[in-house]
This record gives sequence, C-alpha cells and structure tokens, in this order.
Amino acid sequence: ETGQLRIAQQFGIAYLPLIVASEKGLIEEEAKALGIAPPKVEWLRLSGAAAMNEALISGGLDFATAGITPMILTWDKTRTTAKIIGVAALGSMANILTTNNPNIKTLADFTEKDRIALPSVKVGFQPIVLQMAADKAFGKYDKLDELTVSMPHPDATAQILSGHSEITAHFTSPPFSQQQLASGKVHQVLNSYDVLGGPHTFNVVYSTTKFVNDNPKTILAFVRGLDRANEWIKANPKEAAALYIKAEGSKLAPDFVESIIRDKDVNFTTAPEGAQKFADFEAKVGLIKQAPASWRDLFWSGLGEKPGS
Amino acid sequence: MSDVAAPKLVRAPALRRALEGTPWRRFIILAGFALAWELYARWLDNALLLPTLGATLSALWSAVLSGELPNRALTSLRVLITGYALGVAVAAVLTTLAALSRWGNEALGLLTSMFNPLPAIALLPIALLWFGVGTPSLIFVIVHSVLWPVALACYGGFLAVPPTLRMAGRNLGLSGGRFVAEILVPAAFPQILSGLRIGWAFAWRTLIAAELVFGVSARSGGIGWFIYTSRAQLETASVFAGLLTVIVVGLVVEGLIFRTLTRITVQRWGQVQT
Amino acid sequence: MSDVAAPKLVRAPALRRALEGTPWRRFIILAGFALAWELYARWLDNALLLPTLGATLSALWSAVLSGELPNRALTSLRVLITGYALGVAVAAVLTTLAALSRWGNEALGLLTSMFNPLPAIALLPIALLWFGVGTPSLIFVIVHSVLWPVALACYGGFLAVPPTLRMAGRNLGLSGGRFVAEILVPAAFPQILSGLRIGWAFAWRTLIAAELVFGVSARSGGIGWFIYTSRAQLETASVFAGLLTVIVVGLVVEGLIFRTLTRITVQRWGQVQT
Amino acid sequence: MNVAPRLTGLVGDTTSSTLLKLDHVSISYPTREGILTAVEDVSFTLAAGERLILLGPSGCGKSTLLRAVGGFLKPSAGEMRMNGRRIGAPGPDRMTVFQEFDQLLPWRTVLGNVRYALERGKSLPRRDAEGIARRWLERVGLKNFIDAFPHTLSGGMKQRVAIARAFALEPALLLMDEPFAALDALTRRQMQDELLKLCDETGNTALFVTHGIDEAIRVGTRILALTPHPGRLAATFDVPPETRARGSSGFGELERRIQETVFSAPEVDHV
Amino acid sequence: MNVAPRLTGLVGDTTSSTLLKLDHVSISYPTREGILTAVEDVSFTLAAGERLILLGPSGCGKSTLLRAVGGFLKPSAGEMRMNGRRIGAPGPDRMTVFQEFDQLLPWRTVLGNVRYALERGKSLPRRDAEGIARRWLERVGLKNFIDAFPHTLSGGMKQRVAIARAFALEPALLLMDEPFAALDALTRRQMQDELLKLCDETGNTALFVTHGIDEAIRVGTRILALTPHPGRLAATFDVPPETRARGSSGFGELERRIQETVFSAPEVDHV
Ligand SMILES: Nc1ncnc2c1ncn2[C@@H]1O[C@H](COP(=O)(O)OP(=O)(O)OP(=O)(O)O)[C@@H](O)[C@H]1O
Ligand SMILES: Nc1ncnc2c1ncn2[C@@H]1O[C@H](COP(=O)(O)OP(=O)(O)OP(=O)(O)O)[C@@H](O)[C@H]1O
Ligand SMILES: [Mg+2]
Ligand SMILES: [Mg+2]
Repeated sequence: ETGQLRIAQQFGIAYLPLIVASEKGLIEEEAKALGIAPPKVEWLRLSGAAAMNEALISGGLDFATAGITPMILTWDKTRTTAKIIGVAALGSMANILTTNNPNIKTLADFTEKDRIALPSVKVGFQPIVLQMAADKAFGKYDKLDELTVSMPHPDATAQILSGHSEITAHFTSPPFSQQQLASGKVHQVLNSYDVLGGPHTFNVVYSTTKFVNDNPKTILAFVRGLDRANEWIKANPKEAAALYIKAEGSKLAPDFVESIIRDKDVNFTTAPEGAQKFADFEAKVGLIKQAPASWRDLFWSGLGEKPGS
Repeated sequence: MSDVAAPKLVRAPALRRALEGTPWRRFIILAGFALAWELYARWLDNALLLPTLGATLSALWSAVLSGELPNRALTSLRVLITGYALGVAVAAVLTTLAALSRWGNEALGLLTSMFNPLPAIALLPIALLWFGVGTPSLIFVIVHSVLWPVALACYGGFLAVPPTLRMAGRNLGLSGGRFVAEILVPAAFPQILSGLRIGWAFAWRTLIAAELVFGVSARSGGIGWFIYTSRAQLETASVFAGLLTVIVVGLVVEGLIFRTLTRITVQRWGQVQT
Repeated sequence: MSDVAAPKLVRAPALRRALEGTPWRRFIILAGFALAWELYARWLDNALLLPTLGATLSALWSAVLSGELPNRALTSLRVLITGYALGVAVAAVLTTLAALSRWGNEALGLLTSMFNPLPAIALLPIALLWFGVGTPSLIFVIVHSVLWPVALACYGGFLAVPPTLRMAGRNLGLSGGRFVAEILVPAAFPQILSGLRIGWAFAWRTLIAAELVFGVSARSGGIGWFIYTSRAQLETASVFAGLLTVIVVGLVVEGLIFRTLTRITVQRWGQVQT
Repeated sequence: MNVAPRLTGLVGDTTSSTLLKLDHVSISYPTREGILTAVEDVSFTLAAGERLILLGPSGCGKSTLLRAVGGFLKPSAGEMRMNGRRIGAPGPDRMTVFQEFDQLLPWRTVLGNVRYALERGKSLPRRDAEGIARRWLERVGLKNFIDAFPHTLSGGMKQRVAIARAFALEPALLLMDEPFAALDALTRRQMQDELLKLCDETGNTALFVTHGIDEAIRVGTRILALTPHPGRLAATFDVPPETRARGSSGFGELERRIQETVFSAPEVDHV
Repeated sequence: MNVAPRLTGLVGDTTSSTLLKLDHVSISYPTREGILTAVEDVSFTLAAGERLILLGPSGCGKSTLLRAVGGFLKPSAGEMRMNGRRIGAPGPDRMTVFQEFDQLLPWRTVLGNVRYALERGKSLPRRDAEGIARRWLERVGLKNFIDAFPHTLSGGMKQRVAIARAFALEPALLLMDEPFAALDALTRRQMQDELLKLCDETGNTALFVTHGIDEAIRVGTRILALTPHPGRLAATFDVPPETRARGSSGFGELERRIQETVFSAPEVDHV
C-alpha cells in the first residue's frame, strides 16, 4: 500500500466532498480503520483535464479529478497503455445553459448572432452535453458548434452579466449558474438533467488500473472517506458551506453556498449516474472507439456494487 | 589626385563559397536533435506523454493531407502577422517618441516596466470589452506580447548609438522622425533585429496560449485550437505534430526572413561580426 | 612631459541636481494613468469587468492587511528569482559557447528559433516527467521563458561589439570564457540589460499564467493562484489588486535594480546616451 | 593680437562680413565628479571667407569648441552667433568633419554617404546629388571605392569620404577637426589644396582644428592659439598670403613664433 | 635595398637575432564582390632591437600588414614567423596600438585600462600592475586623468592611454599604427622620445606605421616603403643613427630620397 496519496483537484463547489474529506481527515481515519498506515495525503491544484491526464500518466499524480466525459475519453484512449479507471464520482449536479437574450427560449431559438460560451473544448463536459442536446433537438449533434466560443467560467460570467458582449449564452456549472440566475439578468434555456433524462455525475476521481490494483485498501479508504464526507454534507449543509468558505478563502455568501448544497439538482454521492449514456454518446459521435459494455467497466470494481448507471 | 587604385579582386574558390553558403552545421545539429528525440521517446516508451518522432511525423502527415493543419496554421499565421505588424508599429511610434523627448522616454520606461510583466489573462476583461470575442481580442494580446519587448530592444539600441554617428546625422539637419528613421534605426539595427526575433517568438507563444482563453469559435480556431483539441483527446502525436508545425514555421521564418535580413543589412554593413 | 592639466571642476547647482535626481516626470505620468483608470472605470460602471482604482486599492489594502497578498507575493518571488537566475545562467553558458565557436553559434540560433516560439504547455509533458507536479516544473517553464530572449539579446550584443575592441581584448591574450566575460559582456552590456529586462517581464508572465497549469499545492500558491481564485469567485477588484501588485513589483525592480544598474554601468561608461 | 573689427555686439547685423561671433564663451561637461570646464572665456569673430585655425596641445578643448559652434554642445556661459542669429541646433550650414573615424553611416556605401548628405543637407534631387557626390569622391581620390561600405576602408580613406561629404555640401561655415591627421604627406597636401581651392571658388569660410603648425600656416588666414586646460585664447596670428608657401621667408619665422607661444616648453631635440 | 642576412628559411632558429620574418606574405579580405588583395607578396625580416617603419600612402595596406603580424588576420599566402614559430593567435608579446580611437575598454578608467592590460597580459598582481600603470600614465602626461573614463577624453588623450598601455607591457614586438597622428607637435615629439627611450632601455623591437617621412626617419632604424594597392614592397632604406636629428645633414637628403620613391607623383606646391 502506498505511503502517500497525491490528489489533484480543480476549482469550484463540485469538489466539496474532497474538501470536506481533506479538512476532516476522513481518508486517514478510514485507512486506520482498515488497518493500514494512513497515507500522507497531498492536495494539489491543476487546471483542466488535459493537465490532469498528463500528470497522472507521468506518475506525478495518483488521483486526478475531471468531468466525467473527458474521463471516459481518457479511459478509452488508454485501454492498451496507461489503463486509467474511475475511482469514484464526486457528485451529480445539473449544468445549466443560461442566456441574456430574452428571445431565446429553446435551443432552436439560437441565431447566427448568438454566441455560446463553453469552458473547454470539444470533449469537455459542457460541450458534450450541448451536443447531446442538439442531437436530441435537431438530430444533428454538431448543429450548434459554430456558435460556441471557449472561455473560462468566470470570464464568461462577467461577459454575460455585463450585457454589452457578443456572448449571449453560457453553459455553466454551480456556483456560476446560480450566481447568474440570481442576478435576474439571465434565464435558463436548458438543464443538463433534462438532456440526460435524470441526474448525472458531473466530476469523477480517476487513477490508473495499476495504482488501483496495487493499493486496494487505500482506494477503499478513499471512497469510504468520500462517502462519509457526503453524508456529513447532506446532514450539515450550513456547516459544509462554512467549511467550504473557510477552506477556499471564498468570498461567497454562506447562505448562497448553502443554497447550492441544498439545491435539488445537486447530490453529493460517489455512485456514478448516467455514465453509460455519456459513454454511448461519445461512441456514437466517434469520440471513442467503443462504448463499454457496462458503466461498471469504467470504474473500479468496488464501485460496481453501488446503484449507479 | 592620388587615387587609391582600384581594388584587385578575385572570385573566391567555388568549393569554399558552396560550403559557406549551405548551412550544413544546422542540418547536422537538427539531425542530432531528431535522433535524440526518437531514441529518448523509444526508450521512454510512453506514447501518451512523448510520442516518437516517427509517430509525430505520421500524425503531421495525415493532418497535412486532411488539410486541417495547413488551414489552422494559415488562420494562425494571418492573426499572428496582423498582431505582429501592429505591435511592431506601435513599438516604433513609442520608441520614436521616447528617443525624441524626455517625456516620451520616461513614459516608455514606465509603461514597459508596468505592463510588460502582465500576463495576457490580465488583459482579458479589457480586451473583450473593447474588441469583443475572437480575432480582434487575440490580436490585442499579441500586440501586447510583441510591443514591449520590441520597444525595449529598440530603445536600448537607440541609446547605444555612438555619439559621433548621432552628430553626423544631426549635422545634416535631421531631426524628429526622420532622424530616428534614417539614423537611429539603421544604427541600432542589430538590436532591433534581436528585438524583432524575440517579439516574433512571443507572438507565437501568446497566440497558442491565448486561443483557448480568448474565445475562439470551433470553426475558426488556429493552430492553438488544433493543439488543444488534440491534447484534450489525448492525441499526443497530433499535439506534437502541431508543435512541430510551430517549430517548422519558426525555422523557416528564421532561416528565410531573419537570416536574410541580417545578411543584407547589418552583416553587409559590418555592424556585426561573423 | 607636457601633462594635460588637472581638470577644473565645480559642483553642479543644487537645484539642478535635485531636479535631475527625482523622477518627477514618472510621478506625473503615473498620476495621469491612475486618473484615467479611475475615470474610465467610473464611466464604464461595471465592477465585474473593470473595478475603479479606488475599489482595487481597497481590495489591495485588505489583502495586504490579511497578510495573504504579501505571503503569496513572496512565494511567487522566490520561485521567480530562482527561475530567473537559472535562466540567465543557462543563457550565459549558451551565449558563451555561441560566441566561441561556429558550432555553438549555429546551435544557439537553431535552438532559439525552434524553442522560443513554443508555449509553456508544450513543455508540460516533459516537465512533468522530469520534475513532477509543483514548483520544480514551474521553475522549468520560467527558465524556458527567460532563457531564449536573454540569450538572443546577449548574443546580438556580442555580435555588435566593435572589431577594434575585440582586437584590443584578444591582444592581451584573452580567449575563451575570459574573453567573453571581460570583453564581450561589458561591451555588450546595453543589450544585455535590455535582454535582462525582457527576461524579467517574461518570467512574471509565465509564472502567473503557469501557476495553475503546472500545479500548486493547494495552500501554498503564489500570486497567480491569488489572481486565479479571485477571478473564479468573480472578485474582480481582487484580481486587479493582484495585478497591481505585479505592477508595483515591476516598478520597484525597474526603479531600484535596472535603473541603478544602468546608471552605474553603461551610463557611467558612456556606452549609452541620455 | 587681433581685435574684431567694428562689429562688437552688433546683433542681427547680416550685411556685415562677420559670419561667426563668439562672445566670452565657456563650455563645460557634466561628469561624475562635477562640472568640467573644457573651454573658458573664448571670444573671437570670424569674417566670411576667412579660414581660422584653432591650434593647441592635445586635450585643450579644440574639439569641444568646434562641437559647440556646430551646435552639438551648448555653451555654459557666453554667446555664439552666426550671421547675427544665436547658434541653435546643428545644421548643414555648418558641416563638420569630425576627428573620429566612425562618422560615416555604416549602412551606406561611400557614394551613398555623400549622396545622402546632399539629399538631406541641401535637399537636392537624387540625380544631382549623385553627380556632385561622384565628382567630389573623385577629387579626394576614391573613385575606385565608390561602392564600398565604410567598414572596408582604411582609416585615411574613411576620413577622405568625410571630407568629400563636407566639401560637397559647400556649407557657409566648414568645421574641420584634424581632418587630415590620418593622411600621408602627399594626400594631405592635395587635400589642403582642395580645401583652398574650394574656399577660393565659393568664398567658403572655415574653422579648422589642427595640431600641426605648418598645416596651420599653409591652410589658415588667421591662427588662434589655445592654452591647455581649460582652453583659453593665448594669442592670435595673422597669416599673410605670401607666407603660405613652405619655402617662403616668412614661414619659418612665423612657425617659430607660434611654437614659442603655444608650447611654452622648449622643444627638446633628440640626441 | 636590403636583403635579410643569412637566415633565409632557417626555421625554428631562435638563437639568431631575427625576431620576425615575413615570407612572401599576401593578405586579402573577403568582400561582397570577391576577395580583395590588400597586401601582396611582402617579405622582410626584423631583427631584435630594430625599429622598422612601414611607410606608404593612405590605403596601401599598412594597417592590414600590422594586423596580420598581430595575429588578427591570417595571410592568404606566405608565412609569418616570430622567433621561428608560426604566428598564430594574438598575444601580449605583440602589443598593438591601433589606429582607431575606440581601442580602450569604455568600462574601465584610464588607470584601469592600463592596469588591466598588465594584469592580463603580464599576469602581474594588481598592486604591481597599478604601480607600473601609474608610472606610464605619468610619462604620457595623463596623471591628472587617471580616474577618467575613456569617453570623457579627447582624441589625443585616448591615443596616449593606448600608447601607455602598450609601452607598459614592454612587449617583445611593439606594433604601432600611426600612434601619434592625433597628437600635437610637442606631445608627439615627446612620445617619440619615450618610444626611443623604451627601446633603448629594454632592447624593444618595434614595427611602426606612419605616413610622416620625418617621423619615419626620427623613429626608425629601417624604413620599408609600400606601393599602393595592393601593397607591395617598393624599397627599403636604412636610417643611420646620425641622420636622426632633424637639422642633421643626412636628414633632408634621406627625406627627399624617400619622398621620390614613395610618392612618385611630383609634389605640387600651392600657389
Ligand atoms: N564627453 C566629455 N565628457 C567630459 N569631459 C570631456 C568630454 N569630451 C572632452 N572632455 C574633456 O574636455 C577637454 C577638452 O577635450 P577636447 O576633445 O575638446 O580636446 P582637443 O583639444 O580636441 O584634444 P585633441 O587634440 O587630443 O583631440 C579634455 O580634458 C577632455 O577630457
Ligand atoms: N575589413 C576590410 N574589409 C575589406 N577591405 C578592407 C578591410 N580593411 C581594409 N580593407 C582594404 O584594404 C586596403 C588596405 O587598408 P589598410 O587599412 O591596411 O590601409 P592603410 O595603409 O592602413 O591606410 P591608412 O593610412 O589610410 O590607414 C584598403 O583598400 C581597404 O579598402
Ligand atoms: Mg580633438
Ligand atoms: Mg591604417
């Protein structure tokens, strides 16, 4: 079993379970409970799935975190090489396509003049969900691609709220979606839950098969730690919000963070949801060569017992 | 009058001229570099991180055949050249002002030390505000990345122009822009050239790094877009194919433009040795 | 022997010395710039995109009071200085080799034109492989961003050293590193200084832009991390406070280090005019 | 000693023949240690058509004075007027041949240097400028090096290009700072003749720095001797035209007189 | 004309007094148009203690020849040997005073320039170097400018520093390229005396370029006259010691003879 565990996370409220687990030392506790020496956990920050992948593959990282769609792609691309595999989901939460253009009610209302900001290119979470939606609405998954523009969440939020920008729509995640909606200047066009037909995982933790096989107890301790964190968050949303604000040095209002945690479209769980649907879609549009037979193939065996999809 | 007799000239031997003309040293170094890459990549055997040169070349080949890479490279080059030209032009204006007045001088020093360290993302809100999404903002940040180093190098060069040469120019009644353009610029040309080289490289870097942040739409993305999408899809060979394209463009520009420029200017004028 | 008589010296008038000493022009320009910012931001009235100078200063103040900003700035400076020093050292070695042999010369030209245009992400896989996630990788990319412009500027300066001065040095039997260090470097110092300035700025830019891509340990990030998190939280005033810190550091380094260096070297030696 | 005739202080008087007038001029350089006075309290007038020689030991301020008249240095005290107007910026009416070898534009050929000076300094069209430039380069013996770049010339050849450039512009006042120092005896003699010819043809005025007493007598109509450090006026000598030929009776006599004044140290002969 | 005594081709012979030997040396520069031959087929020997003068019109290749002996240029044909060994890289055994004014290191003071040369060229400790440097700067009349930076010196003062630097190193072979051209008559005379004194004291050998025939006779023990373009040997003149004084009987005679050989054009006197 490894003596140290290097976990990289990105920025945002989606990583709340990791933050709680880290602040409360839950992983170390679970490791002790399993009878192994608690690994020294090192928390790193990296931006973007690509950097995560490279760090993971180069051996500079044990656990990477990213959106589920890039993780599926990475899983497919590394089938014969690094063989990456999911360790746990970080929670299900809806992403929302917002717009400040009052004329836009549905996807069909977008015109040549509109621009949709997405935080990442092509295989990122939001671009794929947008393609799935377009596929559903028009039968042509890349119909809206020409309107998309890549831009980080905060900048796109500033643009869309400023009102004098070409950016009229933004596919975004909590807390930006809530912030934008709360401003009253934008409205919702699309909810990713509607596209997927139900709740779906947003971010996942993944690692290499080799690491997972070599350190089964550490993995188990990690997932149990996350499970405990999730339970605690559900039980204590107010404290969770306070803990998040303190740990991240965030300037968001505690009430606002709490409201996000309580949101019905936000559910912190390690069980993957909708993974199969994402994988099937990626296979359909040719992003991956072959969809997994079951969503369980994407994840570490211990997770297969959970009620995922 | 006692003429200095006409110089006695003979042609240099053909072999020597041929040897001096061809950059055979460069080819050897390039070949060595290519070999080192190939061997290291093979030894590493991790195509996801570092593909072999062979794999990269075949990815390059297929991306060229499909027409995607040439298209993207052209898109990038268009933006790049526009931004570069603009940046150099603004640098020329700023350094001219700086060379002509104490105020301009102080302003240039101040602006450079203030803005030069700022990364492109610092300008994002302003750029988007003023120029909107897409190419114009991209050009704006390229100008930012070219302007300061070029201005610094030019101005440093101006300051180092020998006093006798300055006086010789002033003696002809030259002043203002004409003095700068016809005396200071050619006299400082070695430094200006190295500034232009640095600026060129930074224009590339900025373009590639900014294409993602500055809102490129999928259809109009350049080589930065190509690299990023390839990277997101873990097509490492394609990523390196994109980078190789950047390197090749860099070598071509260096070999064709900067070398020639050096040869027909400062080398011919005896301002630099080699 | 007919001595040249001792020079007749008088002290310059106190007022004139005082006026020349103080950079009052800089202050006026700075004030004008601050005013323009404040007015534009007020007119724009969009704190998400561009906060007023006042708001920025108060964000700066509170970030300084909380100790966060000074801490982060120090973290950044440590990394920055390490990377900068390393980059300059490597540049010194490369340009020395280039100045001493045709092979080194060609290699430097080639490497510079190949690698200078490559953005930091191009180095990511290699950096991760060699140095892992975190500070060492960060230093690696800073070295990359400093190395090439400094090498280009130095080498350009070396080439432009007047032949008589070279001969005077060689005449003393100087060769190799000593010739470079004791003749070429001081003779090319104006250009080296502008190269160092450019390199410094790019080290900052790279540091800020790269801190996230190259990994920070969550609690120990530098000023890039500060800017990034502020941005992620839409705290635009804090973003600008971070940028202002960069600007202030830039001004201090320029004013204290580079100006002084210029004054006690090339200005004193009469190698640059002002 | 010579006193300026009539004109003392007649400002703006351009009808008179006084071309240049220096009035208690001091010139100093700022240095690290303080302000170094290179030239102190020098006054003289120069009438049109005169050739005034500045003579003095090395480091006495000859070049400094010439640079000030050229407009490259501001006097720290006193006044300099040309044609009654205060001397301001440099201009092609006061073409200077500098003492240094690096006064040619390295990026122009020999012909290009002279042609460019004519185009800019006299606003001549390129055609005419080229013709004049060629003629003058022939006169200084460089017609075979017209397309060479300055860095491929010998020291003396560079100076000759600078001389051709200055002569070609036929400036109202020609400023020459030891222009013939790098030339061999024959070439120097020929250049001196060219200078005299030019002045005869065009009525040119010249202010000429040299350290050679014989050159001073050959070239000048009047000689100003400067004391060393800071340079002050020591004496003025008129050169009658008949004295100019080297063998002439007056030559040796004048040479000795100047020698005594300028170099107070007795001449040491080698044993 | 003079033929080298005995030594023709005796390679490696260091016991003899031959210090420098040039054997059919040609030197050329690569230019854009082709290869320019500046010096062609020059042979001579220089015995230790001699002072050989290179005399010739401007542009004839004097500096080129000097640079080749200094090791800064490779001959395109022929051989140059010093003490029997082929001349390779430049070194402080052949200190050169260059013709150009920018040969001082701008970043060192006057004293620093000379001291540094002694430290590097003769590996002297700083203390000793400083003492010697001071002494020589005094001898060239610059003791008041010891701490000045070169850019604040006049042309003649710069050259004097270069001369002091070269003298201070007491090189086996002193190479001087019109070193006194920027100096006034008196200073020049004094520098010539210093050179002669140095050579007497240390048995120094010198190769000296000048365009002044009288300087050649005063300074040299032998004079080589070069033809213009490409420079070839025109004639050699021995200067008997008794001829050296200007007033001496032999002086005028030798001067005229050299004049006739070197400048085939008749001397034009100004009317
Ligand atoms: N740029 C300068 N800064 C400071 N002092 C200077 C500068 N130029 C010249 N000087 C000083 O002014 C004095 C006069 O110098 P100048 O060049 O006028 O002499 P000069 O008479 O032309 O001598 P030479 O015959 O050697 O050329 C010298 O003492 C010199 O040190
Ligand atoms: N770097 C160079 N490149 C090409 N040609 C050169 C170079 N240096 C000198 N020459 C040419 O070589 C010839 C001889 O030049 P050199 O400098 O040796 O003359 P010199 O005898 O020293 O003349 P002066 O008395 O004018 O200094 C000249 O025709 C000159 O044009
Ligand atoms: Mg002078
Ligand atoms: Mg010469």
